[in-house]
Amino acid sequence: MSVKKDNNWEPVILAFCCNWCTYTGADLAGLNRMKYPENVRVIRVPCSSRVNPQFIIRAFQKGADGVLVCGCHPGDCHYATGNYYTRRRFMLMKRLLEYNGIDPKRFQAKWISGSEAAKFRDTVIQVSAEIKALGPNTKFVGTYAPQTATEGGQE
Amino acid sequence: MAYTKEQIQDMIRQEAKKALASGEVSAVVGWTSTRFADKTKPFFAETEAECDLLVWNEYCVNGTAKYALDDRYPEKKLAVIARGCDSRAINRLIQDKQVKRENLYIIGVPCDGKDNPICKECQHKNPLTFDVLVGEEVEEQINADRFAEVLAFEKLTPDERYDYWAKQYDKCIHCYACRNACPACNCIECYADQYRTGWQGKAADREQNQVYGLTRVFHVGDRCIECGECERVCPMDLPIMRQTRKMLKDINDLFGDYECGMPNDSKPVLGEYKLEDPDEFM
Amino acid sequence: MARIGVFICHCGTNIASVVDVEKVAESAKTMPGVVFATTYKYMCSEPGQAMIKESIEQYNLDRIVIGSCSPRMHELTFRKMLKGTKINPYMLEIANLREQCAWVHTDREKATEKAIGLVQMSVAKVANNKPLTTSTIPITKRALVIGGGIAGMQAALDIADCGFDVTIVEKEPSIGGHMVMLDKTFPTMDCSACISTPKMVECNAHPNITLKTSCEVEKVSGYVGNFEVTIKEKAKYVNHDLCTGCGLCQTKCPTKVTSEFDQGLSKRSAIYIPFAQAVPSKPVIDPSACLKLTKDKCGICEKVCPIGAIDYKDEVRYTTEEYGAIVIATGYELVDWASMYPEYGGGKYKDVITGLQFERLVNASGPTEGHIVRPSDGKEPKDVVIVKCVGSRDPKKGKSYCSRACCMYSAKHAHQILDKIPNSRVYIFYMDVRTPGKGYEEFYDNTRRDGAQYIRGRVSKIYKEGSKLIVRGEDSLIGKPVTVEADMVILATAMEPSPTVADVANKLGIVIDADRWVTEAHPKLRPVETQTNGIYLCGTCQGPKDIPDTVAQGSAAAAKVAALLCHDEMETSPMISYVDPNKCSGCGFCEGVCPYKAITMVEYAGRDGNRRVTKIVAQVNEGLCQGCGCCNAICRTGCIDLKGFTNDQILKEVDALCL
Amino acid sequence: MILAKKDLDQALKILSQDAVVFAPLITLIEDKSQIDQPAFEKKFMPYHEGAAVGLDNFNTVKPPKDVLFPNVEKLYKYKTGEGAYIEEIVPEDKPKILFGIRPCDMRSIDSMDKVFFTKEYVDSYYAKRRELVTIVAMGCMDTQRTCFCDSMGLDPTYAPTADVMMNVTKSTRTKACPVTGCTIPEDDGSYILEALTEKGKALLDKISSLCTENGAEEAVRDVSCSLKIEKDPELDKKLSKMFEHPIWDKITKGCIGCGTCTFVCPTCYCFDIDNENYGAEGCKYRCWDSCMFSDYTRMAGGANPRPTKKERLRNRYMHKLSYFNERYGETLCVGCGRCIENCPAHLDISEFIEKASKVDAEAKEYSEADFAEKEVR
Repeated sequence: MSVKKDNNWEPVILAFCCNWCTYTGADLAGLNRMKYPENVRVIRVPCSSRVNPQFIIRAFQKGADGVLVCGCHPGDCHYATGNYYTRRRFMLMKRLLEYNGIDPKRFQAKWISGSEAAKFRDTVIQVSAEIKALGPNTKFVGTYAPQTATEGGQE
Repeated sequence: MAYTKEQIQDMIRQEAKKALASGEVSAVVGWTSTRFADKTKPFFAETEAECDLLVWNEYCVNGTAKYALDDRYPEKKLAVIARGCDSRAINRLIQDKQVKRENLYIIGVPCDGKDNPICKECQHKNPLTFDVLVGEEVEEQINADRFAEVLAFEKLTPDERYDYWAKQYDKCIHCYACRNACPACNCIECYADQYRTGWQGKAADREQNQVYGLTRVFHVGDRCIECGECERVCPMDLPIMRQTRKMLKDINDLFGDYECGMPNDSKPVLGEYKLEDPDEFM
Repeated sequence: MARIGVFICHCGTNIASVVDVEKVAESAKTMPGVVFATTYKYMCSEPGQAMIKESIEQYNLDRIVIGSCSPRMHELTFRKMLKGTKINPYMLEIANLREQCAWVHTDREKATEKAIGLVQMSVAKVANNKPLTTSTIPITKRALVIGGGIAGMQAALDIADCGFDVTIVEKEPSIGGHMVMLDKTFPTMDCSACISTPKMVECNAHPNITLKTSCEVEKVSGYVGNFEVTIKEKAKYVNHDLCTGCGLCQTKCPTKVTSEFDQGLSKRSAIYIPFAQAVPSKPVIDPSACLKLTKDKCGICEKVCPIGAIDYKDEVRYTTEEYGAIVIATGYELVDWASMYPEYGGGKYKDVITGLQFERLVNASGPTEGHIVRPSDGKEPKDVVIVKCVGSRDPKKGKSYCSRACCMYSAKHAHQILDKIPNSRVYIFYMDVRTPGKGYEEFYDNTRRDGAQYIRGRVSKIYKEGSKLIVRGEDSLIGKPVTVEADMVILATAMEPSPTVADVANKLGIVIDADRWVTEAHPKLRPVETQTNGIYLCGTCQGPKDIPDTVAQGSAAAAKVAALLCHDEMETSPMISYVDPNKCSGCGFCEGVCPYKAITMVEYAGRDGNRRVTKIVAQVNEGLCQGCGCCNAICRTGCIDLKGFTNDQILKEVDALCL
Repeated sequence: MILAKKDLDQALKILSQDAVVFAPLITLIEDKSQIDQPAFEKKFMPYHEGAAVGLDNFNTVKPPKDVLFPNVEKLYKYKTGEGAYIEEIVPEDKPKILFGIRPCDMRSIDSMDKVFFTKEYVDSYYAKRRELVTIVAMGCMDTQRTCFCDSMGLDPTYAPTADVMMNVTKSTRTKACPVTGCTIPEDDGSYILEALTEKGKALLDKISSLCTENGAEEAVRDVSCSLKIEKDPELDKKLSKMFEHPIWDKITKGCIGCGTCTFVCPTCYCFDIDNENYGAEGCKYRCWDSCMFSDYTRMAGGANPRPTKKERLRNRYMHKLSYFNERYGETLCVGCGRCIENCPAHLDISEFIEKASKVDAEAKEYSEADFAEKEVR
């Protein structure tokens, strides 16, 4: 669940961006003053293969409505073979999350190279539009809510 | 002519005595009877007399392979009575470098299916690695609809699937029996035991159970030998295999036929790559 | 508890125009651990940095978050600034408020809200940063050059001139590579031997250079500054220490086999030096041709040798040496055009030769002492056809890339033919003529003025008719097929990497692309480095190029090596992985995924329960690890962690999402 | 007071008007993919209209202690930074009724009362919940094969410390339960309820309209467990001298070190405290912990006095059968048999009790052979 509840609700999307390609691409998008919605927050990781599947589960539990993992195109990873593992890991992760009831659009992965600034902008626009259509994420959201202290035992 | 249960039981006892007599073996891991007719329990026969307590009947359901992890640096060998699934579990432990083959003396026993729902889907009744084989090889069966459960479950709507799993993870009491019984879960110190590092809380509420459940699928998904121990041991009867089988099915579809615990098993799927892997993230 | 200082930069108006920087600073004050928050117009400027340093002292801060431009821009600047303060340079996180917030959003309120979110994530992460110190590794001041062609020689000479010890490993009996086979070089037409043999002699004579010919790299381990290389020395059957190079044995040797150096146009003896000006000019015995070694007959060379340098019992020798840097210069080969183009005769016709074979024909020290004759009947050819792009720019049949040098050397060949053979005629079938160097276009004009006939079109078929070779092609400018009766045809065949490059690259752990060219670290910014620290490349192993570019790359690689070897130690980035040996169960999955082979399984005196045991755990080699973190995600117990991007830090960043 | 079985639901409805009634409800686990046969789960849940109450046949897998000592209980909330506060989360003071628990579970609640109330420290959370709960104990008609409460000094049909004791009347005809095969009362049977405490009387008054006065009816008292074990009355003292006895190596070999026995055991009361942060806010919670976990006694620097499962299982048995006696004077094992039924490695505490009772305390080696189970039940 994200910050505001009224109709112009804004989704919170977390994007793990690989430092050498996608993060550079995002910077390039900034340099070219490209515009995209405000609801993506980027976490910089050295390589897309650094992203542990448990971060994704944690993100959904902490209130992310969508998660994006971006890295270099297979073949030109700065660390040579990093994104081959990313590819396998997140193709399986995507299907597992779908199997557990999370809408596949909420978890996406994309190869965005350092020069594809436009592709980064389009991806962000597309993903936030899709997730805005889906509405706030109710699955896997942590049961903790500060205002209502949930009573112990069977409820 | 097929041996009867009693004949195999005697042969097992002889083999156990021979192994103990050889002096190289510290104990023989098998099953012994309990005070209940329809239950046997894992048993370490360490003396001649105790070998006569070893039993072989359709209630020998417990996995014997993982007891090799109790002593990771043994002076003497450990003899293990291994059915088909146990031998795959041993392969699993060896391929994960947690147990050395020379520390094991494997007494292979072709298995005729035990009082365990997974046995009717078993594709490897005959042990794959063994030092000595007791009885005759039995005829294998190919389980055509190995992923029937997953395919049926996939037909549900996302909400139905989520509610189903949410209810299951509400039931889970976080006792880690599934982890301690699983041969693929063989770390010295599980991530869940280091809850100070913030990965996983200790509470048994739905949130922490979901983190634990899904993380375990990812940790063992590409190395699961489908022995069904996790579902057998779960006190709250959670359908754990239904999750790990989903991962195995995806691996089969995406990266080619895949069965773990086989003698020639290469590196786990998530630990290697092929240039021509399918790619949908362009 | 952490004492965090938050500094939000206006970046002139870049950030301040879209993001309400004061509001961000105000809300930063409420974040857990933040004791001071402020804004400034230009945080990266001198006064900006001074203000930060002063507030560190004043508020006794122990870590800082800077909300400014992209970390890729000024992370280094701010780290250098922190070096002057009591805070460790790595207790710093930068929130990207410019490129990924102010510049890409328009709605002021939402952009400010996002900026606050980004600062929150950086604050959550910095709370878990640990002070990191760069460690240093010693550097062996020796370099290894693989490949003795002009690229390898140039690199070796430049490195040696800087005073470092260099070893050249060359698989052939002599250094010199392909350049020494050529006759003249474009565009100045100076004789190739006259400019390459002095380099070879210089390499042999240079006190810092040791030549290891007939040798190959067997095994490479270690990391930048500390490579351990095992070199396999093939059996030469001649003791080079004794041999004076008098050449008696070569004249007496009865067996005659085709000479690889002369591209099969001449014969050589079993005990041979590849060519007259070979360096070292000491012979080796070809084990597959020598009668003594194959049928245990003859043995004349042993009898004849005045010093008794012949030793039939010679075996392969392995030597292992330490090197600080490695330069790969394995050069090129011509593609096997015969199997690619059966329509050009597929190698049946003796008079259809490659450019290199023509170079041998026209070379004064070649098999025909420079007389251009037809290899079939030795007559002087009158009409010569040169076919360009044979194998190059032809994805269906051969290679997709352009081999760069053929346009120029084909023009050179035409020029030489017209020069040497009076009233001869030269036809050149071409798609495009590419003259990308200084003096190249003028050279091409001269050749056309000399009478070379350039026909724009590809050749479809070459077949023999009588003593003539019929070349059928088309002239796309006049749009008609064209047939030329030629005495000899020279094919400008494509270049491809040397056959040994895949094996050498695998041993070095570097990446080669689909065409087996070695992949450079960055095509434009780091052309002579590979992705592995300490391993450099130069010459045609990286892609087709002509001699000027090759020599330039040789010197460039030498400069890079010198920049590395001139220090006694090398600072390694602290953002690398480390293993907690107590938690490691030794499964080895991390070792399998490490692109740099930086993880090895080692013994560790650990504890199992209350017993002392030696267990096998993973260990990260600080020199090799580049900090990609792939091993972190593979490790199930999470006991291998990447400093600077630890699991804890990223988890806290993800947790900060929910505020 | 006599209550007809058919009026049971009505009684529960009345009781749940002003209190949350926890009864052993049988719920169907819905599996829309129809892969497995429909599975049922029996758990103490708040009673609601139309719920299937399973007062008889088998006991619940998860013990009722969950109502008094929940597996996750938030202790207090806090907020740092601006507007900081610390606020205790008090259990809501809605009265509760624990309906239909077995004498063994009742005895386990007594043990927990001793732990949480005595020795100069009263656990406020447990005390609040305990005070709000009135307990209706249900005497067993039949026992599971793993029940051995009468060998541990309990009466399967009578719980002296409950607020209300409920038994099936002798005159009720019995039948075999279609699902589990144990004897259960016929639908036209009746229950006899007897108030043992003030709270019990108050409860019975609420449902007195449904009940009739007790004529000559008597409760079924002659129920005994099929699993009989010969327990040495002085076992706790004997065990305290057997810390280094070789029996421990043998018995604990099969254990796989999971926490099932501790989480299904009604008398285990260990808990761990942790906090969960949600930005600047957060809450402190306590949750069940298990002495069988490897990190239960791990100290700083990695030292662990109980490194392997042998030490941990020994500690668990010794606590149940010896340490608790030293401190509170009674055995902590109530013989409910849940750990025997659910142990993945099929270990059996009753078997251990018998062997420990028989074995010579000073023996230097111990072999299973001389204890071969002759008679298998």
